[in-house]
Amino acid sequence: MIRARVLIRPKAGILDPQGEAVERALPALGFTGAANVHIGRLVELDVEDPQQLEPMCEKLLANPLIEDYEVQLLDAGS
Amino acid sequence: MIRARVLIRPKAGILDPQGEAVERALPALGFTGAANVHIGRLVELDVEDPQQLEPMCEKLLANPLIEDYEVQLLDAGS
Amino acid sequence: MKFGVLQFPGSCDEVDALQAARHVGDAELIWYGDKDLKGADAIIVPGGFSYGDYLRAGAIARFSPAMESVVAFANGGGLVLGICNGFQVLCEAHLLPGALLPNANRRFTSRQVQLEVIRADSRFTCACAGGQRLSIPAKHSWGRYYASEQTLDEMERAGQLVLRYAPGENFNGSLRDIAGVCNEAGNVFGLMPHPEHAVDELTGSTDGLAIFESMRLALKDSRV
Amino acid sequence: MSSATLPSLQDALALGLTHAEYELICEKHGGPPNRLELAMYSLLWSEHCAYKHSKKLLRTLPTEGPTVVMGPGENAGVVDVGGGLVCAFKVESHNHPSAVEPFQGAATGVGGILRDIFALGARPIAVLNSLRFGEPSSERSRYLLDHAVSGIGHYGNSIGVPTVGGEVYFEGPYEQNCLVNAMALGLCAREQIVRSAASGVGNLVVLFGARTGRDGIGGASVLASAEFGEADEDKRPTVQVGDPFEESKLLECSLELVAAGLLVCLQDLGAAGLTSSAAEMASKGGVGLDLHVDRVPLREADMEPFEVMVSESQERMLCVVEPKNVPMVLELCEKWEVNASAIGQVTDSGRIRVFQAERLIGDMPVVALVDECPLYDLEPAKPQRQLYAPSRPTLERGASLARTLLALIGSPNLASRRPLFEQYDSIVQSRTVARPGQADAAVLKLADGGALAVSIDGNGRRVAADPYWGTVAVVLECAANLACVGAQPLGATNNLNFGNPEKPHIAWQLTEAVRGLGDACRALQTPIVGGNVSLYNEAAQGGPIYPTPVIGMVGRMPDASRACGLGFRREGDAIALAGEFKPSLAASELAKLLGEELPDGLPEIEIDLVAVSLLAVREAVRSGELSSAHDIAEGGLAVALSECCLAGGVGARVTVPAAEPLSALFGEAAGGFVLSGPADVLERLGTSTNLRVIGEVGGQTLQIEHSDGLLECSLEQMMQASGSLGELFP
Ligand SMILES: Nc1ncnc2c1ncn2[C@@H]1O[C@H](COP(=O)(O)OP(=O)(O)O)[C@@H](O)[C@H]1O
Ligand SMILES: [Mg+2]
Repeated sequence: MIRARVLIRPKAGILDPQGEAVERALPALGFTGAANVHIGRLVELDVEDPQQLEPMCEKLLANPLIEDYEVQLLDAGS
Repeated sequence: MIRARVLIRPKAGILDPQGEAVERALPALGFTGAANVHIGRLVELDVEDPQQLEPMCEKLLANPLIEDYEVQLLDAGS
Repeated sequence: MKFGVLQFPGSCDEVDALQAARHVGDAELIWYGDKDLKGADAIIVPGGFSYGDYLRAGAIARFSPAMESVVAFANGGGLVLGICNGFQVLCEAHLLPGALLPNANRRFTSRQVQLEVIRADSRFTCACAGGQRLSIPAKHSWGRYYASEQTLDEMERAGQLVLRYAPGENFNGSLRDIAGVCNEAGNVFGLMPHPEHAVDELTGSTDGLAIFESMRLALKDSRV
Repeated sequence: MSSATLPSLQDALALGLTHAEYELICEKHGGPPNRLELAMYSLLWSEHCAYKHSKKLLRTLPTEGPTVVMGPGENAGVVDVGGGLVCAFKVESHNHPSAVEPFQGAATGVGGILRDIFALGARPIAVLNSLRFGEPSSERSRYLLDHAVSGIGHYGNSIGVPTVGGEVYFEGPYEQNCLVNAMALGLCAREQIVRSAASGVGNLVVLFGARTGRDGIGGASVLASAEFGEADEDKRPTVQVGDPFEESKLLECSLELVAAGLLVCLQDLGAAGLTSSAAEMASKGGVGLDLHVDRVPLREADMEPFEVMVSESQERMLCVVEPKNVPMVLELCEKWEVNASAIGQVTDSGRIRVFQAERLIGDMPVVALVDECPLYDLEPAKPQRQLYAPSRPTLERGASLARTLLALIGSPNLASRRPLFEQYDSIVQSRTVARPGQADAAVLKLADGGALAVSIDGNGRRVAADPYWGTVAVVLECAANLACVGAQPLGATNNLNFGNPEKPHIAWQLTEAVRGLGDACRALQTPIVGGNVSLYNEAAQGGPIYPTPVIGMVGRMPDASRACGLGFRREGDAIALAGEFKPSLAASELAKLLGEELPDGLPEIEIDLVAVSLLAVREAVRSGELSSAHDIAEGGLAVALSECCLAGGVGARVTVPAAEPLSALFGEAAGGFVLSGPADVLERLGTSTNLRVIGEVGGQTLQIEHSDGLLECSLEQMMQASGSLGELFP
């Protein structure tokens, strides 16, 4: 088994209200100078066959119309 | 500005209903052999002071009671 | 005529859709695990939270056996109506263009909204007058309709933009105030507001009946 | 029996038992219990499960009446609604989990109360909630509110049960102890009700639903064996996370199992998990149970037996099944993708016996677990001085009446609740005739053309001023809400949220409140069929919460289409002030804005007279001749009038001749109504209750002529003021 990580982000240019809300909230908590905040999804899983990750993302984990994804292979699974 | 990434995951032992639902769905789509699926959140942002990331996670980005977080510093910001 | 209403684990509004459809015809539930559409003349993919809306609304439900049959049914010209979560499922299944994103107001929002009928000649709105206003409730957290500008232009030209939110009513941030769209062939239609919850004056309004009635009329015409 | 050494008295104390209780347990158990057994005793002998400080009081409540099918003692109360249908309903608190993690705490509160309803075989048709937080000026209170509301919405919306009503108040004494109470009601055919008593020696015990994890193990974790060590992060007791998707499958699956007649009994797993479900099931049926912890599907492999037995993992149910039906039960569970496993058997031993890998690791008499916890007498004493500090003033004394009205309309306790209830699906299931904000009670239509009406109410500040009359007023308000839509009460449920009952002044609040609850319900002939008690809501700093009895009431009306809304509807309609209304500023919302001390006592209420006006209003609404009906509550007559204007989008002109305009306009009391309709209809109604026509619907302003002049506010001004809660949901 191989541990894998998939980072899924909203595509550039698509409004990201969650990211904007976080960006707006930060200064009030005393955190200044944060910018370009974006919020996405993190999927981590063990797979037998890392080749399956790409089609898995295309078909299920991400929606390529609105999201970009990036697959990272970590060490051998837990 | 430094680009940073925060990976936020359900704490070990805390129920992760999303991960469970995805794990259950995968075999029906022809993806066998996936296990330990967990779903979390991905926050990416530019910060001036990377020291602020930790308290930012504690106060706003993550819910430390039920989530773990991991801060990664990427290259200089976009 | 007979409607088939899909039922997924986590569907919420399937019985409401069933009852609403029965105002204009027969209707029966179809279990997501069954491929048999039970001879339905039209399919409704109902609202709710199929698979808990986990991952992305509609993402998992799209792969069910019943949905496979619905895709074939739609490709053969069958009438398919997707309401709210059903709309999301139809987009995920690529039966409709575009996608639904989290509301711009970031919250689940439940509100009676005013809709404008852009196309009164579609198979889902032919019982309406052009420009007519419909008062129908909306309730969702993933209702922001998105497609690329180019796709939207094409859809507009092809007459696929069927319903829009009246000025001031678009709380979810849908591009071009889009509330409901159909596919190019005009036989698949999805909308975020819930016409099945607008079929009785006592519980709010009867404006939603027009959608079901339109489907009945469209089917009747196609049979002549 | 257990390899580890036996736990000590110290362990028992750490688990919340007293020295005497521990000794009693040893006596009843026949020797000191082992770790697993002590964990189970400590939970079943806790206040939460044993009601040791409240049971004697609860026995004084009226629980019987012609409508009652099932009173307190089962998972929920059940009343007959006619036509072969019954309604199951209950309110329950999830205060502490919500203070720790408001989103999950509130979400699992909803999930828990829903399970109590479908454990009876009833389909949940609505949920309501009652919330209390500190002042919204506090960041923590805003956080709790925002997340609790999201959590309630998340669970109810996802599971397809409409959230049709509720209430929320902000008061300093809740700053450290917020209250999150959830109420649910369900419908079922009378003969379908399932009970929770286990029976039939040799029948199997089946656990179904989510897998068991270390959720909510809480205090019991002191029993974790030494090798885990305190530093071991992963073994810490964890927050309960709700999964409404799992529960929606569990709900459909449970109802199908019941409809197929496959279950001997059914019970949800709530507080104290498997321990309390199994023990209560056995106790009610007078049987024993053998349970095998190693057959419980786990989320984490390395759980200790006591953890399995006390885990509060959500979305689980326990049932008893005849052996021949087990395959069908498992098959149905599989259809719904719900885990199920037979984990034990019904025995005639009268004992709960716990096995691990066929080895007996715990063995307790059911009676000792469930029935032998001592019940305590309270030692009430009225406090010598006021327990609660006055609120900080937010309105200056002598402000104009118009300014006062706008300040009240915009105050957190009275402002429009739209920003909250818009986050709830209130219409799924297609029964909702009156949505939140449209009428005083939620109205849910039934197949016969009639409807159920439901309301939930509480007013901690007034109960703090006078536990007896304050509680009476809450019950009357709940009934008034039902009357305004034309419904007659069928039954009530209650949640007693109080501080530490071992303190005499809290004991006094509790005793007086329960006396008021009983008296008011008796006068209205409304039996109490269930409820919940939440004690020890007290912070080291900040003291006890306001004593907060929350009442939920369900009523019946013959014709859903005649339910009145609260909003004025027609220009030219006459407006009447009806009922036995004797307003007073004592402990009122205005007194709070002015920063006044809480008074010692409230004016007495003539309950029987109020009952007469409730009846008159209800009958008038049922006649279908009124345009609107609204009871006068917080903020008094002027605020009620403004609410009628805002809900209807139309103004009004009224005259209120009274010597003291302040108390006539803003004073509060039980029993007052603002009605609108044709003048002759209102005048006729005046023969059956106290009634005065005070003005007319029309225009775009609210004008109140009083003895000192004219109060005038535009709809626009009032709308803006009432929108103040929007800011709390950024
Ligand atoms: N304040 C109360 N008034 C009337 N009945 C109550 C009250 N509090 C608890 N009860 C009854 O006591 C029984 C046990 O309550 P509880 O432990 O909350 O049940 P459950 O474990 O099913 O949630 C229930 O039947 C409940 O209705
Ligand atoms: Mg219960």
